[in-house]
Amino acid sequence: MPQESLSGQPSRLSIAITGSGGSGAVTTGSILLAAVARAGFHGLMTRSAGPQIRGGESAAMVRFGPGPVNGMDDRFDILVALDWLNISRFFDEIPLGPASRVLSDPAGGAVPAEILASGAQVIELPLKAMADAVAGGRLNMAALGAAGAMAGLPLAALEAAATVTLGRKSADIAAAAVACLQAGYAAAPARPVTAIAGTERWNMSGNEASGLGALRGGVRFVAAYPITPATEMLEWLAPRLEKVGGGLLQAEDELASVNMIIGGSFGGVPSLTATSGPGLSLMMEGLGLAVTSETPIVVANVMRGGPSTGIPTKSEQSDLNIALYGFHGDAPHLVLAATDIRDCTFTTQWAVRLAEHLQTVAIVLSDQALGQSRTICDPPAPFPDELPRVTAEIGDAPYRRYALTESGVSPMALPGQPGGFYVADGLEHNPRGTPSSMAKDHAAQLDKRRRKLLDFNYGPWWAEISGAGPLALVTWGSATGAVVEAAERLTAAGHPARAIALRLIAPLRHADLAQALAGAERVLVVEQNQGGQLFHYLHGEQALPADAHSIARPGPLPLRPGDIVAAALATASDRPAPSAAQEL
Amino acid sequence: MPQESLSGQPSRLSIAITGSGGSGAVTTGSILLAAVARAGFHGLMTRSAGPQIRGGESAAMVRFGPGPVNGMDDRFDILVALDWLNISRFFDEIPLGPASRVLSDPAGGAVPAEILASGAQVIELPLKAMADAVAGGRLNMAALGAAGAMAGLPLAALEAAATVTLGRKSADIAAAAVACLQAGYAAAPARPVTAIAGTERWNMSGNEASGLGALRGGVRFVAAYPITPATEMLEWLAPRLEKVGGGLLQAEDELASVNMIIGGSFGGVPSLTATSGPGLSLMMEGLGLAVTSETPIVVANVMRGGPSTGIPTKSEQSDLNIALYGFHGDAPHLVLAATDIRDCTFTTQWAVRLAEHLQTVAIVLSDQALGQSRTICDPPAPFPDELPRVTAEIGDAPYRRYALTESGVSPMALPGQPGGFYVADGLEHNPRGTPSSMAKDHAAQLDKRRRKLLDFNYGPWWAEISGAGPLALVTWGSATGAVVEAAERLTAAGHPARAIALRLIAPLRHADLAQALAGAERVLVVEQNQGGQLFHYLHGEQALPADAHSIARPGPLPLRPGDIVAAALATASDRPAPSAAQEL
Amino acid sequence: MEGASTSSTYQAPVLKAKDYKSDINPIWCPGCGDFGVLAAMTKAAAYLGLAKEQLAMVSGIGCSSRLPAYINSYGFHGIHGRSLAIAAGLKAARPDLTVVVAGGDGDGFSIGGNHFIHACRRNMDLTYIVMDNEVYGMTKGQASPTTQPDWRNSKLTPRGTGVRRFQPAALALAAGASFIARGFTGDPSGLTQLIVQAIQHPGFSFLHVLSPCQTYQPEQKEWKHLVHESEEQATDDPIDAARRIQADDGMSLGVIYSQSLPTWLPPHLSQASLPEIEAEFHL
Amino acid sequence: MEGASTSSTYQAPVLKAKDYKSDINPIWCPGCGDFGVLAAMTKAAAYLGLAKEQLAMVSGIGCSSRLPAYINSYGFHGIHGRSLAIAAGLKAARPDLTVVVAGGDGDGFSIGGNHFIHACRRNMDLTYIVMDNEVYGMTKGQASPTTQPDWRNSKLTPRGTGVRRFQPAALALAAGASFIARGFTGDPSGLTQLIVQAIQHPGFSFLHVLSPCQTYQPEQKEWKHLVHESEEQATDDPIDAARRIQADDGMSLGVIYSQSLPTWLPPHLSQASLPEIEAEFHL
Ligand SMILES: Cc1ncc(C[n+]2csc(CCOP(=O)(O)OP(=O)(O)O)c2C)c(N)n1
Ligand SMILES: Cc1ncc(C[n+]2csc(CCOP(=O)(O)OP(=O)(O)O)c2C)c(N)n1
Ligand code: SF4
Ligand code: SF4
Ligand SMILES: [Mg+2]
Ligand SMILES: [Mg+2]
Repeated sequence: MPQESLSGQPSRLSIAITGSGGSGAVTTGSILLAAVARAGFHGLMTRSAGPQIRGGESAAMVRFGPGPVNGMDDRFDILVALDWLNISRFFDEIPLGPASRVLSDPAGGAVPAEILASGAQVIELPLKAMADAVAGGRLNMAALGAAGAMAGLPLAALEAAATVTLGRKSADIAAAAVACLQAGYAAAPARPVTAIAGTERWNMSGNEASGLGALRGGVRFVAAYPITPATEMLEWLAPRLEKVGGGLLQAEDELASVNMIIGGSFGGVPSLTATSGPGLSLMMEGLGLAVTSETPIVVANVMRGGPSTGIPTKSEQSDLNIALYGFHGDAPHLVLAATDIRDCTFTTQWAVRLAEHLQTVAIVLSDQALGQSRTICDPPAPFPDELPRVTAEIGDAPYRRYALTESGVSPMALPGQPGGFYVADGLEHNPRGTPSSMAKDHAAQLDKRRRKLLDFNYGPWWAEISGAGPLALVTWGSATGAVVEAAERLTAAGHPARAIALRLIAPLRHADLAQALAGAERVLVVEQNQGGQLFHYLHGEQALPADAHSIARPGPLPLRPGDIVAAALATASDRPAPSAAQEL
Repeated sequence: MPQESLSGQPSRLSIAITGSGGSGAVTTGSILLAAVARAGFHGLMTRSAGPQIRGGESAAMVRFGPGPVNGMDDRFDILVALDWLNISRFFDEIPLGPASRVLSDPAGGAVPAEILASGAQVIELPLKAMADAVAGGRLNMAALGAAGAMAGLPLAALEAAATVTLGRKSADIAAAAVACLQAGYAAAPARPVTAIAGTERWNMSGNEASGLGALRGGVRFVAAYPITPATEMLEWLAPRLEKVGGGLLQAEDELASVNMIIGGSFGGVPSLTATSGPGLSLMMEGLGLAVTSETPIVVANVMRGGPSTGIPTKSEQSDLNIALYGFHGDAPHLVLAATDIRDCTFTTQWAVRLAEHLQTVAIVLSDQALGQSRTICDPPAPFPDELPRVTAEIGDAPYRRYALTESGVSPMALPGQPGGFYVADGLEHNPRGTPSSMAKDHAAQLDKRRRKLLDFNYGPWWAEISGAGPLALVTWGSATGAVVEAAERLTAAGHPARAIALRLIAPLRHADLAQALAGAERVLVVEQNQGGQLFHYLHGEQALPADAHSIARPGPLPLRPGDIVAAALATASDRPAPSAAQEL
Repeated sequence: MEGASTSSTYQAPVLKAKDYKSDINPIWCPGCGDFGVLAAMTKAAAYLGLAKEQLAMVSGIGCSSRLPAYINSYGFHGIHGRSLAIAAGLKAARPDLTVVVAGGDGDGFSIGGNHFIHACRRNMDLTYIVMDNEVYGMTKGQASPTTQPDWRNSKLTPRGTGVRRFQPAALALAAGASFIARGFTGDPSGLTQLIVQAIQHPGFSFLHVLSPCQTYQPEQKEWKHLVHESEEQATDDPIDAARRIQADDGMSLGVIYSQSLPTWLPPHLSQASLPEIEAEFHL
Repeated sequence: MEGASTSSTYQAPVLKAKDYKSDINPIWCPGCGDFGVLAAMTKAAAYLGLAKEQLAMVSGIGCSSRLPAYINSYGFHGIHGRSLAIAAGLKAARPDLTVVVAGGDGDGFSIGGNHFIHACRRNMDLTYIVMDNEVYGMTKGQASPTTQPDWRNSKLTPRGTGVRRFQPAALALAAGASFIARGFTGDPSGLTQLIVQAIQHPGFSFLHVLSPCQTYQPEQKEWKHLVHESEEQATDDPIDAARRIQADDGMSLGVIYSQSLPTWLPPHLSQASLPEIEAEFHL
């Protein structure tokens, strides 16, 4: 399958499966992903669905290859259309080209003109007939067999994946599926089969990965209110928290949930909530209380399209502003962002430890594209440091909860500890915790709350940096996959480029970032929102050269490596005014 | 009364009156301010109180002069101590110097050492005895008479002010007060009496001024929840809204109040709420709904010390971040700030008209120092333009509420209008208003909501600019008074300086600001918060030279002109690293 | 304080239920109870002869809160839990409108609980229809405040919530609602009548509608066998109403409580001119 | 899931009421009713022999919410209206603590109304003391949800609110509270006893305290003549309790309702190790 030099990687393959309600597109994708893992590959699966609450058309998009896969490609190599109903909804989401192949059953109707216009090669197979030939057989499994063959996956991997996945329902269903698979596999134009042996990989969604990071970080109390696309993190956590001796409380709303975790953490138990934009908006007053009372808490915010209710089921990186600046008053805190699905574990764990150690609020940003997608990846490494909560030793001197220490972190007494009485307060206070409106107390406490974050040594984890070259692509969050791939392609095409993905966004590591940008001749800030939120933040921190470019585009369509490459090349030839965002 | 060249203006005079609970310090200040007005001067009165709910020590600070008075001076010329109880609370707030005079009654105890240390001249008068000599006489009125004489105010102005103010209680009280006034006036070392005849001035607080601006702008529905220091705006509005055929609804909380005004505005009635930081935090989700559904509303946010509950009764300019960036998703909107008490009327009126015309959210920032202080000023001029709400004419074509017009503003149908049915929505939508998650609808609606604000011609009102010179002081809000005075002093001292106070902060008027900054050799951004919020915002917008300085200091003490002068001179000699804030 | 006003020459045509249905296709699952509310609402509107432009439908977020889009009238699809606040503001500003608020049990009793009790207390002339399916449908099936404590079908509460349910009617009564009724989507004509009565009632009327969720509460298909007309007449005595609600199985249909109480609007009084007010600032 | 734990050798001394008083001076006005709650709370703590370090006082914002600072124990002075949420989280994480929540009528019934009804429903083992002065004291005198509708002393509602008051006990009952009592700050020993009973009650106990505001509701000085011991015993029948609350003049003192219901805590179960959970991600 030939690939243009700047638009794809021959070693990775992209397959989209679409179908109307009940056609089983998502199940097909899940089994394909499991087969990819069994063949020893890395992989990624994202999903898309229509507006209906249940059923309705849906699409599963799978990409796989020998190395980590953290984003979708510019075009799909294979489109498997289980039927053509409502396919128009997916035209934008599933770009095809002359090198693409489209698999469909002519019995399901003619291939739509828009698909043909892409120049893709159409492969017609009697999928329905194959399925009908098997008792309990289903078209989607025949299609999966055919697609697997076209993708060069071992039949055994497909068979095993289907057997395990569908075997949960019944052995008959699994057996019928395998028979269909085999028929489809035999009928399709096959690619040479490849597989990588003996590697143990994990299969996890970003929401699950974040949940794991929370548990690894020591979170044992979660209070939350359901919201798309964060709910699955909570659903993953609820039973597992119980297993490790913790618990989850479903709150009446987000005002309650954030204040509940403040209470839990005040009690000494590392506590977290998960939400998305509208819920985060409701939490801001509570987060300010946590900052001011120096009660450690973590908020995992899984972003979706905004503003307001926006596009709840689709991804966007547009909650950076509120995460950075959404507090009234001066309220220094931590903002982190996971750079890929696997990293959700690391970043969340680190965030919990930082919040605990620095007695502050950590907001961890991920998004629908990370949270609700699944990866086949190497097991995530844990955060290596302990970063304990600094607790108080009560001596003879009266305990001063908000003592002005050198680091700015004041040892914290926990309820149950004799002599450590204090009243945590959101009113400004003196070191003892008594409310004070005196300028000197206010200045001292504001200073300590800022200082403890600025002076801390965060180590090497503040960013993921790859590549080298005079072109620097700065990014964050789910855009990282596409940006890293774009940098690789640019480098391969003779434009050496580096990619810098910030994991710790606030406080900004000025010196580290300056070093990472050293020697860069052109800086591009890439992100999936309208306003160029990271771009403006970095300028606000005076951390960018004046002629840096913003490559910002809102959701819901993912940023694709090819678009970033094109935008990067465009900035070289034709430099727009510094603050004008470069539309993709 | 001699003044050093850079620390005050001989033509203006500052008087502080302090006393413990029940001593009548604030009444004394109010009568003094009224007398100042009767003498034809401009004036300003600020207040300060202890933490007690009622009673407790308090201070009234009055400054007056022949021209507008929009901030306090570096030092007080006269301190009137009604007693010395709890005076220590006010040491920081009432700076004295060798040129100051301190008026007290030796019967009330010795002058505290800290006061004497200032080098101020102590004037002792038997105030209590004078008051006791009058039936129903009170010490504070004797003190006011003495202070009035020392300040060169006409006795008649003091008498008239006391008679009107206290006459509301009873004629006897007023008569006793006048007798005490006369005794004090006669006993004190007098300054030559000055007065300016025949000028009609207004006496208003910033909160009242904002309320008037709302009414002038056409606001006829207010829903709100009480919060210090915004409550008086609401208390002023409630009966007056009724008088103009509108109404105020006291809501159960701020989540309700913001959504209530969205409902009112959807119904076609210009609507506003007033709050302070904690309330604003709770409103952010509702504000995002107003932005997305394009429902015009105005939020008057009267800032206090933050973060969290912070310092409710004191001033700070630290809610700029949340006002600018506190939304999830990309949510362009308007942020305005009143530059002085009188300007609260103009800025609020303009904000209402802009919100109505552009169908968006306008957040108007003032603060405790403006809201709860009183000015004697010229009547505020109204905003001259009409800027109507653009309403829909319903024709034969189906009505498209969110039509993609050239200006970005889509004509709005109002309930009651046949054929204009639509559903306002916070979900992303197509031009008709039907929910849509398609990329092209999202891009188009995001674009129109941004474009309508960026492309609008705001006219000359975006800032107040005074002075000229290579040194540019950029500021906003209640800091303006001190900054303008600092610029005047710097200019007088041979460092020609201009002051630029932004009234429209977002969207930033890039070209206008660039023009206002043209030729500036040094730019200082002055504001009353810890983080340098305006400074970082302007850098984020790439609107500042790289070597601009931040002069940022949190509340609750006001910024004083002398401190700004000193900081400005320091930046000239010793330029710190660009992003390091210059502590005052 | 009224915004637009209908031109006096405008002649309202006689409308049928279908005229109140918009041309937007509901996103609801086949068989969802909410279809029944849509149908009953349009029939009630036709029965009452409401002018479409004088009707405003306000909702929050949830499957049920999608209702306004499917009705040919003015509407506001707000944010989760805040519909009653939007509606209160709208009614305060535009008392001429018929304002009907709709939403789910999560929207109304969980995140929106404060506005619910305060709306009951304030007694503005609003009609509030809650489509109770004892679950959060829109977010794919979590427990709501009316979910049975031992319902284990949500991964968020795998052992059930363990928390007793709200009795919405009891809460409404205690909070001061002046009209409380219960309907069922499987009883279309009864539901239509209740909506008519609720809209006709001056003051805040709370209509609790049992509206089965096919997808996340399939057992609710049984509701059609469990509901029953109440044996008691509507009462105007709060003590009696409290007894009845406490004793009830929660499945009885009809008007439970109806009481004539003063309705609240913010006072709109004289039309003084602004200069009169401005004069206060002079000396 | 418990945080710190008391060392087992630690010997709690026998404490007197004054030992529970901190050395911070209340900011309250002279004569404020809240002084009475402070006194009664310290006496109740001494009576119960609560270890100071095992007591946590949680509050919102308001004059009344200043209480925790004046008590020698752990405390959280939170934000307006959210005290019950903080307390629920604390109790969920630290079931070993005695958690007492305190605040005002504005804090609890206006902005905090949703947490109030949900706390009643959830029935965690918390004690909630509301100092009701029928006014917002801290913000200088506006109407609260318990203010008389014709009270005209607030400029915000110059004609009175015109809105009927909440009956907090009725709301608590309808929302599912398992212990409801009313006390008065002018009756120190009665109030102390009620606090003792409320803390002893397993589950959510709601103690409605009439606490006069000297400054903004000076007429409440009359309350001492209006309150009276209830003629009825505490009931465990919700229907009976509803009748009694509806019929009551709101000034009767004592326990109104007390019912033994399962209290709720989030389940803390087995102590599986993380690797077991991580194994789920393997093929
Ligand atoms: C602030 C906020 N929190 C959470 C959500 C997610 N959310 C959307 S609808 C819903 C619950 C809907 O339940 P219900 O009101 O019962 O409506 P149903 O879908 O069952 O009709 C939730 C939790 C949201 N949109 N906004
Ligand atoms: C979010 C928010 N809104 C408003 C306020 C202002 N506020 C502080 S206390 C209070 C009311 C207090 O009334 P109540 O709870 O009855 O206490 P009291 O002072 O009467 O004891 C209000 C409105 C606030 N602090 N936070
Ligand atoms: S999920 Fe339930 S409530 Fe939502 S549309 Fe489907 S059946 Fe109706
Ligand atoms: S204002 Fe009222 S409630 Fe507040 S401290 Fe004073 S008397 Fe007590
Ligand atoms: Mg529901
Ligand atoms: Mg109160």
